[in-house]
Amino acid sequence: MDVGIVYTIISIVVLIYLMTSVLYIIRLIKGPTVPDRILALDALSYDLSVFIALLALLLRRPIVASGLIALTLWIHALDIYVSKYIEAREIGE
Amino acid sequence: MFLERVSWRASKRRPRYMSDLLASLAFRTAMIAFVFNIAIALYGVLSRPSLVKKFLCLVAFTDSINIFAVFIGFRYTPGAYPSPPILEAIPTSPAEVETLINTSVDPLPQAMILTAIVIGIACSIFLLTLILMYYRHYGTTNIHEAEEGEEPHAEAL
Amino acid sequence: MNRKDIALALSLSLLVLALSLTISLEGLGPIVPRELRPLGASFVQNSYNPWNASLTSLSLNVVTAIVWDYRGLDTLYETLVLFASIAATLVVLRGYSELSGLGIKGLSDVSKSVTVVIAPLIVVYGIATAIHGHLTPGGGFQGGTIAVVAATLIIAVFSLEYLYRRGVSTSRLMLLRILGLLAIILTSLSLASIGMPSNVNAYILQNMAKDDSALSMPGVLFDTPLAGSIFLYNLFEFIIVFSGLTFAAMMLVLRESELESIKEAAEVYE
Amino acid sequence: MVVNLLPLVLGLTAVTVGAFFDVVSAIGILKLPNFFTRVHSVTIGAIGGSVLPLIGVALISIALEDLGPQRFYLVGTSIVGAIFILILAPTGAHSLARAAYTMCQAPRKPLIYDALENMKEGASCR
Amino acid sequence: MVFLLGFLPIYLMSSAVVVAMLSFITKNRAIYVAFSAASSLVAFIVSLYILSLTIGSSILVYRYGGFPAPLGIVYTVDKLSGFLATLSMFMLLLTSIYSSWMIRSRWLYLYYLLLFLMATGSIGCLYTGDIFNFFVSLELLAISSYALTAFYRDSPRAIRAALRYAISGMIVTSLYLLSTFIIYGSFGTLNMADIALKARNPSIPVAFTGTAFGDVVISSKVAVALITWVFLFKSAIFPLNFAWQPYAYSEAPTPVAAAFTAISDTVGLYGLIRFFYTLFGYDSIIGDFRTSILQLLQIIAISSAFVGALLMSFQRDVKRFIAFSTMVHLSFALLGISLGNVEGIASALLHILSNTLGDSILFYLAGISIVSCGRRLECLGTLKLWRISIIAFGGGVLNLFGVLPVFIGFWGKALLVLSSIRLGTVVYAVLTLFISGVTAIGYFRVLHQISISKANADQLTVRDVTIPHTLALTLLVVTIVLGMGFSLYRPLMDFVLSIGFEVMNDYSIYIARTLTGNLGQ
Repeated sequence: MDVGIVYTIISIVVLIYLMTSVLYIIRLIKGPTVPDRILALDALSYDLSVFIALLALLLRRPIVASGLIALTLWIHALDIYVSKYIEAREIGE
Repeated sequence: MFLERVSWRASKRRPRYMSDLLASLAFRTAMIAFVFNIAIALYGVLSRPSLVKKFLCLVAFTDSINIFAVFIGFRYTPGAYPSPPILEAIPTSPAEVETLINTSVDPLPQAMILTAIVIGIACSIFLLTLILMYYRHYGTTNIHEAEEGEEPHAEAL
Repeated sequence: MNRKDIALALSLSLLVLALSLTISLEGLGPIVPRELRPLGASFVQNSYNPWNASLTSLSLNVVTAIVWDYRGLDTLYETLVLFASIAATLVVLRGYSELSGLGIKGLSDVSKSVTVVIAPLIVVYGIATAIHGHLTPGGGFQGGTIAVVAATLIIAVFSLEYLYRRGVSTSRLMLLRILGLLAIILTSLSLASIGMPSNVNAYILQNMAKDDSALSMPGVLFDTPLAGSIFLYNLFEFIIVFSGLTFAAMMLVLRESELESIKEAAEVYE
Repeated sequence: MVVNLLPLVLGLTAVTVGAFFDVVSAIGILKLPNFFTRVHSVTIGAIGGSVLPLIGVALISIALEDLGPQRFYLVGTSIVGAIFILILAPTGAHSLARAAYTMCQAPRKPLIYDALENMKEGASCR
Repeated sequence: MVFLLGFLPIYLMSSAVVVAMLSFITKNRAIYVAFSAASSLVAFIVSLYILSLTIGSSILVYRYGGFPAPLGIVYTVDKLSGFLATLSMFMLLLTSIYSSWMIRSRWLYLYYLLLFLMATGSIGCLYTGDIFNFFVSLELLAISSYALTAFYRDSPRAIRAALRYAISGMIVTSLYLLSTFIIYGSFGTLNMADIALKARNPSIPVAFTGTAFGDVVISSKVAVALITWVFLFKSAIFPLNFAWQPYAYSEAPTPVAAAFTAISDTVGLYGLIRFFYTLFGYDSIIGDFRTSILQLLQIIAISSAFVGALLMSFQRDVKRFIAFSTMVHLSFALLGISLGNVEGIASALLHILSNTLGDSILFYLAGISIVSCGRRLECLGTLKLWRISIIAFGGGVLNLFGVLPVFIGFWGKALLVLSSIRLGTVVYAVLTLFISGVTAIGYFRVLHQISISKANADQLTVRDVTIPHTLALTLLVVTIVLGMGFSLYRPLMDFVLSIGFEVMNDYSIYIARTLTGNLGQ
């Protein structure tokens, strides 16, 4: 298989991911409640982490992918903090 | 005067290509966004009465300055993608280091914003504590409301 | 629209104008530069360059080499700024008490069991990021901030109570933090203090041997570049950032009843 | 080259299928009526649209030899990332859903059996 | 012994760490006091020694990590920075002694910890030869000042003052960071000497940094304009001082308020001198722009001094009174800097010196009345219980007023007048004398207030006032000795004038020493 085809497919997929992130952003802005927004942000950042990995492939710079895990972790922390705040009103309890 | 200055730089420049123009367009867009981001964030800090909003705008302000530094360090390498300033493997000859210089972006702004980010975090922690304490004292984080509640001459004493 | 807003808008638009002029008149170089600035190029060139031994720091990652070797003093000060902000937090909230026995509320069982699984993984990943800082992207600060996620997750999903029961208290974190800072300062002084009695020239924050001083940190361990003191600095910085940010997180989420006692500790206002 | 063909094809398939899932999830989050149904679509997006492509990226980068020795870094990072997302995304969605239940803003209309009914705040807000 | 130059900031930060370590072992006040006093005494001696070295071999360079100048960070010390650093360390010593008397808090170690960190930042700012390192040190200085302002956190006003100071300070330091990035973008370097060289001639190639990268003229203009605001904020000049100075001075603990002048505000003036004379001097590519900024600064300085002098006369709070007095003096120092000749810079230094000494006398004695009565001006009557207090307080006020040639304060004003006459602008001399006349209202109002208010010995909560009296008397003797010395002993005046001369003219030595390593090592 030609390597060129691989990069073509990956670039198309990257474009798809960019376009779906626009949809997520619409929900992020529109979202009527706080959990809605956080959910959209969540989906957006998981989208973004795949985007980073694909970009690392596409740019032929594997080291670009190092931001991926940190992003995932902090977004999860955001989830937990928001839900903790809504449920318990005090984080430390 | 402007024309003079532009032509002074133009003598150093190579002929432009389509991709060059595209890169320049993208770069300009990002720079415009950055400059307006700084202005909006600064406006937020100076005019919002709520301390929490002030704090958020302050964080946005420092972060947009950091992003500005990333742009300063950026470079456009036609034909290849700019690479992070990291050697792939232990170089066996000086020529391998030279190849990195041809594609790498500027490492110094990245190192500087690393320092600036830590300082920003440190300041944020302290500001948050102060805002918490302010809330404990005044019962609100709105500076206008808090100042209304005070007796007028408390300041002068 | 009062007078203050107009003045603000005017000055901000002046700022925008000045910055845009600087950028568009190529004050920062060509709009899309093709060359590196010479200083950046010399950093890239010297970062891992055994053929120019007097300027190298034997680190594959140029950013880490700049952060901890070429501009090490900046990073030392930056660490101190973080220390100062922790001390400032203590100043503002001094007199708090850590009350265990206020009860555990926490989140659901699903979150709890997931956190138990994931927290050690996160810490391990953070440590890996920190000690590989001179080879791959990362470094002490990045590793520390990744590892702090574990602590913040535990605080939210379980409670502060859980941390207290595991022996993690703010005073212990502070002690850890101070020890890390002390270790960094001692590392920065180590070569100079070795060279001083024997009258050998050595510099503060020195890593590799220079033209005028033969002392050097260990550069290579089992054919892997160790980058001398950069490895140590990254390790200690990991400890500092992890303990410092965990400390800050714990201070910021103290329960209301724990903060009650700072009112009782009121002092004479002078 | 033949040895590399299998992971390459598998990886590309995974990435493409992942893109499909992502589009589905994005349409879902935009069009579905209330919060709890959106949670469902986001978890599809997280597992199908993130974990699968990340594994795909790992497979592709094993196969592509022109990436140099650093490609194993990409393999490791994307697999670890996939594992993290696999564990964390459902947990996050779960705790958000619980929080939204406590907030009482999303309608619980089609609910047949409410297991959280005896939660203190949750019960009172119908 | 250039090693000491690089060692001093490391020493100060390790003192801070040791203070923090001690807090885990013991809570005994005496140990902290003894340790801090001894430690700051050593720091003072070291900085004095460095100052004496600069007199001998003019400019000292220490290379951290052994890297040559534009590649690594160097500390470059000339007479100016050596002098100001000595002043700063002297105030650190006095503050750590006085705090042992004044601060009754159980958390004395936090106080000393932040004090040492503040001194570290100050030393870093004054000694460094690198603009980004200057930013980092400035930030350390700033954050410890915010924290010390909030030390009495039980008072809502202290928290508010600290918040004001912190938010405005963060904006300002971020602007400094922005201008640092702009300078790096166009000059391609961060080293002060390198920038100074390229600001004179952008096409000179330097080792490691080559020639300037972008259009140097426009970016230096923007960067200098931003940096000027930053330093005006830091040195509490009129339009910007209301963001923090009166609040911070009146809410911070008294010893810290006394130390702010020498340790914190000085850094702003030092930065102005460094940027407008060494980096972008009169013969740099932005010479015209610099001249117009300096003219603007003259107007700002005069108006700031006038506003400060007026506001000083209305204050009822003794700490705010001293804050505005500081503002007047720093404005005069700014005027001296912006006049742009040797006498002007010398007068700026003398203003900083006399203001530091005079302020400290006033603050230290006012501390007695604040502890025993309160912060109102009427409370100063408490000082009448001791004759020494009255003498020292009067001496301090007269020094700040600065008409008697026995005090050091006189010579600052004299040099300022001389400088403006040299420049041909007699109007500044007249305005200086007029504003000094206006300040007389404020100063003599305070003295009058002391004489009419009653001393109530029963209210007195403190009996032992040895430490403030000793310190105030020492400071008074220092001011008088210096003042007499300036009139009788010519080399003192020559030394101060030589600092001005060096700043004005010897930038080429600064550049050469920094970029080629230390010749005197």
